[in-house]
Amino acid sequence: MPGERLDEQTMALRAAKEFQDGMVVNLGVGIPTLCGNFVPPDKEVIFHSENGIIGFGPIVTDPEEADENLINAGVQPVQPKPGMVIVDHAESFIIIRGGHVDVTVLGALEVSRRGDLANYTLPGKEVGSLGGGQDLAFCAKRTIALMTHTTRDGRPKIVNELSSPITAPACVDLVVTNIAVIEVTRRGLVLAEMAPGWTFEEVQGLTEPELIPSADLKEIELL
Amino acid sequence: MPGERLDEQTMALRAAKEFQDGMVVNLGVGIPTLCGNFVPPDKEVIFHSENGIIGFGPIVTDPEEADENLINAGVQPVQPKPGMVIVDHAESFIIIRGGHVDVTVLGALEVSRRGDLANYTLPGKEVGSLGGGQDLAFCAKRTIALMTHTTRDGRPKIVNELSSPITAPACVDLVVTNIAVIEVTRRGLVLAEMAPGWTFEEVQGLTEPELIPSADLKEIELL
Amino acid sequence: MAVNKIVGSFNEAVADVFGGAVLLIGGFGGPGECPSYLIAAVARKGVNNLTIVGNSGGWGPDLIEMLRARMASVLRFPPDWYDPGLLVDRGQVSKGILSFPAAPGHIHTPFEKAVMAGKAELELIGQGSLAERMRAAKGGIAAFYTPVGVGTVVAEGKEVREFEGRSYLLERALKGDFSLVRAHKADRYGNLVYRGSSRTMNATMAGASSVTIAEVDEVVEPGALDPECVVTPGIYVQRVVVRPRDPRPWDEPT
Amino acid sequence: MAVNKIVGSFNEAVADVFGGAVLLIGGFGGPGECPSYLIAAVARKGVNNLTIVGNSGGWGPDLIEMLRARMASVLRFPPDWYDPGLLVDRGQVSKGILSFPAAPGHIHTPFEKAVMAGKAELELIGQGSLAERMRAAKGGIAAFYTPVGVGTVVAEGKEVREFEGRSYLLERALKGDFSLVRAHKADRYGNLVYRGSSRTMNATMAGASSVTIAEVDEVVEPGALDPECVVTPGIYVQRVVVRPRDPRPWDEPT
Repeated sequence: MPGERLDEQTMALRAAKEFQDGMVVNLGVGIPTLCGNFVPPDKEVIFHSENGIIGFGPIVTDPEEADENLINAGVQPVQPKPGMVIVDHAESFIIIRGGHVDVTVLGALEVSRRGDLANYTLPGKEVGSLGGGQDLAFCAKRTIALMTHTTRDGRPKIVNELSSPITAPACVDLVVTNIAVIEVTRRGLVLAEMAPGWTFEEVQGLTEPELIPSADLKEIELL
Repeated sequence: MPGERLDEQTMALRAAKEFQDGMVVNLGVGIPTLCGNFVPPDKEVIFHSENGIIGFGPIVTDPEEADENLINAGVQPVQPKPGMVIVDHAESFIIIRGGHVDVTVLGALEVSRRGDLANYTLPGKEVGSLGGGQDLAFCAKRTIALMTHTTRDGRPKIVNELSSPITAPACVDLVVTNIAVIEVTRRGLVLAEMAPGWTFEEVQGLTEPELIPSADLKEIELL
Repeated sequence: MAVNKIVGSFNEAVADVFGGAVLLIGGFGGPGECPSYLIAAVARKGVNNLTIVGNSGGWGPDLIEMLRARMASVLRFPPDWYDPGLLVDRGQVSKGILSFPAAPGHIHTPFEKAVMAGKAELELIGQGSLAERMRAAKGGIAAFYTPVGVGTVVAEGKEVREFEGRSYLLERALKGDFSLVRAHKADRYGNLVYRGSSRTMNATMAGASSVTIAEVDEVVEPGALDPECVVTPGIYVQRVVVRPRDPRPWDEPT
Repeated sequence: MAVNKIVGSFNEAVADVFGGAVLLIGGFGGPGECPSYLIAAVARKGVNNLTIVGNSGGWGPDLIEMLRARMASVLRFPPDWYDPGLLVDRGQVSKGILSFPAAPGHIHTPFEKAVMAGKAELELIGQGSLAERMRAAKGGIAAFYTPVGVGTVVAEGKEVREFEGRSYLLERALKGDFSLVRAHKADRYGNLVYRGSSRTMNATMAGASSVTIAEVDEVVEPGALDPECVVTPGIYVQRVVVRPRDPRPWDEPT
């Protein structure tokens, strides 16, 4: 029996370990947003949101404190923070497309062995929404895909070739799932970390492309 | 004997008669700058300067009142004015190049019969300065060339073909000189107004291309 | 005469919006960013065959009511949030050039339904190229090369070209007939400031159409806006109209 | 650790400026717009073969002194106005990509003299394309089509293409190794505001180089700058250095 699968909070915590001091970080909607809660206390990170707010504070949970004109790209109200800046949409994407975002964490439907990303359609939906995710995937210095390892019916989401429409080719640098951390390298997909209780074979069994065990393969550090 | 030639102030006064209420106006360095003093009192004009100040007030003449950080593109200190706006250089030229400037008044070395403009070099100088004049000449809705009718040694500055390097082709709509007002039309150069005491033949004698007398040819209205 | 771009009513502000027009409509997706009353006035006018350009094609009144209830514990919606979905719902829209036409999850936006019913055409474009294409129109740039979208759905029918070993897509300027934008304060010159994150698409769209119309909370005297802090120079704005003090139903003349 | 982009000295701020570097240098031509002390520090460093990008190639110390006297009845010059002409005068510049290299009238700027002496190469470019080329570099745009310059000196060697019956020139992104900019206030994140018309080229250049260094009058606490009024987000700025309280000669270490 393999171990437990990580919950969303723990997945976000693991992804947030990638943030280095002073980095400009953009979090996609969904689970990636949760990464904002797990910035290591000894680090300061500048959050950028597609709609043009930069350096904002935590998400507001009390509607009494929410400002409809201070929301992130996921339409969540956020707190102002000293040093925050507001820019318009064009400038916000000059920042993204000029390579000024250090890390983006994006949700994913599928990631291929080359790091191709599919995330702008929903299965069964005719119309997709690119939003700003394609810009981030093409232009951020580093892209982390944060997703469950398999679909609800158990099929691998890390695949040889995408079956869903592609958002951006060869853009994913790191995949963080609810059972593994996988680096996309020129040699192929390197399994770097596994959730507690999982074996290489078990993770491989839920992953379509062949995984290369890292020389340093270890259990995901939680906290 | 022809009449007097107009002085610079009077030339500027005549050019400023072209400004309509609410127009966005950019004045080139030199004589064109003087147009700012002659906006008809019943009209409000928005002055735009290449360095990104918009809607500024009159030129400051007392160094006690001058602010080194409120200057126009000719490095003249100007007064602030309610409704003034500061933008950066890129935005300032989005305004120019997007056709949002209604009229520009530019100095000229030469204007051709097609309205080609030459004004970015100085005779005898190896290196020229385009500044923002080329952008204005290409993109303003209307370009007025404001210049003396002839060179210091009496040669026509309105010519069949430019002898100086071209700033912009077929951009000049109206030429205001110290003896005439000439419209650049598809039919050719139409002499619309002459300084007091001048005849059609006298103006034609100082102009290389053939002039067409306007059906409405009249004396330049001063004041 | 003093320059004065303030017009007296929303009906007057949109009087020349014509059937078949291309409308750039501000907002991103939140409840406080839309030019609600301008959209409502276009809905009342009933012009059809519109192309709408923006981030999303809107939620429309029904989904806004559903979201209002669902989001109540997080964010209160103003009662007068009318978005481009109103125009789509009423069958006035035949094309959308949009980044976020489809709702996340299993609800369908009015625009999704219109596409599925064959009533509207979608040109899908990412937010970055959408913004930059509108700015290009504002600034007389015919087209530009961006790496974003090469090898994906947005590249269909577009030129791809290499610069220094990387592939770029040629994206064309996108000019509207009318930009409908929401701002916070204006003066009679049309200078605009926004409030917080509502600046986003609104400021980008101002100036990118033949006519820009701004819906504002308040008109102030010239000089009341700090020249260093004005976001949209009045040069880009042709008309300004003030929102009603008290919320009004969308179908009531304003 | 808290983000802190403030560095202690001008010498430190330009320590990695290398021979052959492309420098985008802010200012337009007035006495209060130049990153004077950054320019002075590069002059003291003595690196050569620089490409300077900006509106003008500067007046240089001698012409500044002449203009100071001539303009005294109009505008007082600060004693510590050092402009790119200082670098040209000292033979550190081998190329200029400039809009206004030549002085009006019959004086010659240091850059004009360098061109005439065959010591420097000029790429003449109008202010609009100059600004837009730098912004393109800032935003990952490889190139864009502008109508400005078709059929003139700036079109030499550049592609011309028709869009909807009008001719356009392909202009390429212009990225610097270092942007040297002058701003008014900064916070430790590198957020910048400017003073009046000194914003011009400075704000356009911030972010358009691998490294942007801002020379500021004052550093303030985070939160002291209004988020709505920050012109340059700190994301674009790598280093901030504060101008000395009292004017210093250019050749004195700062």
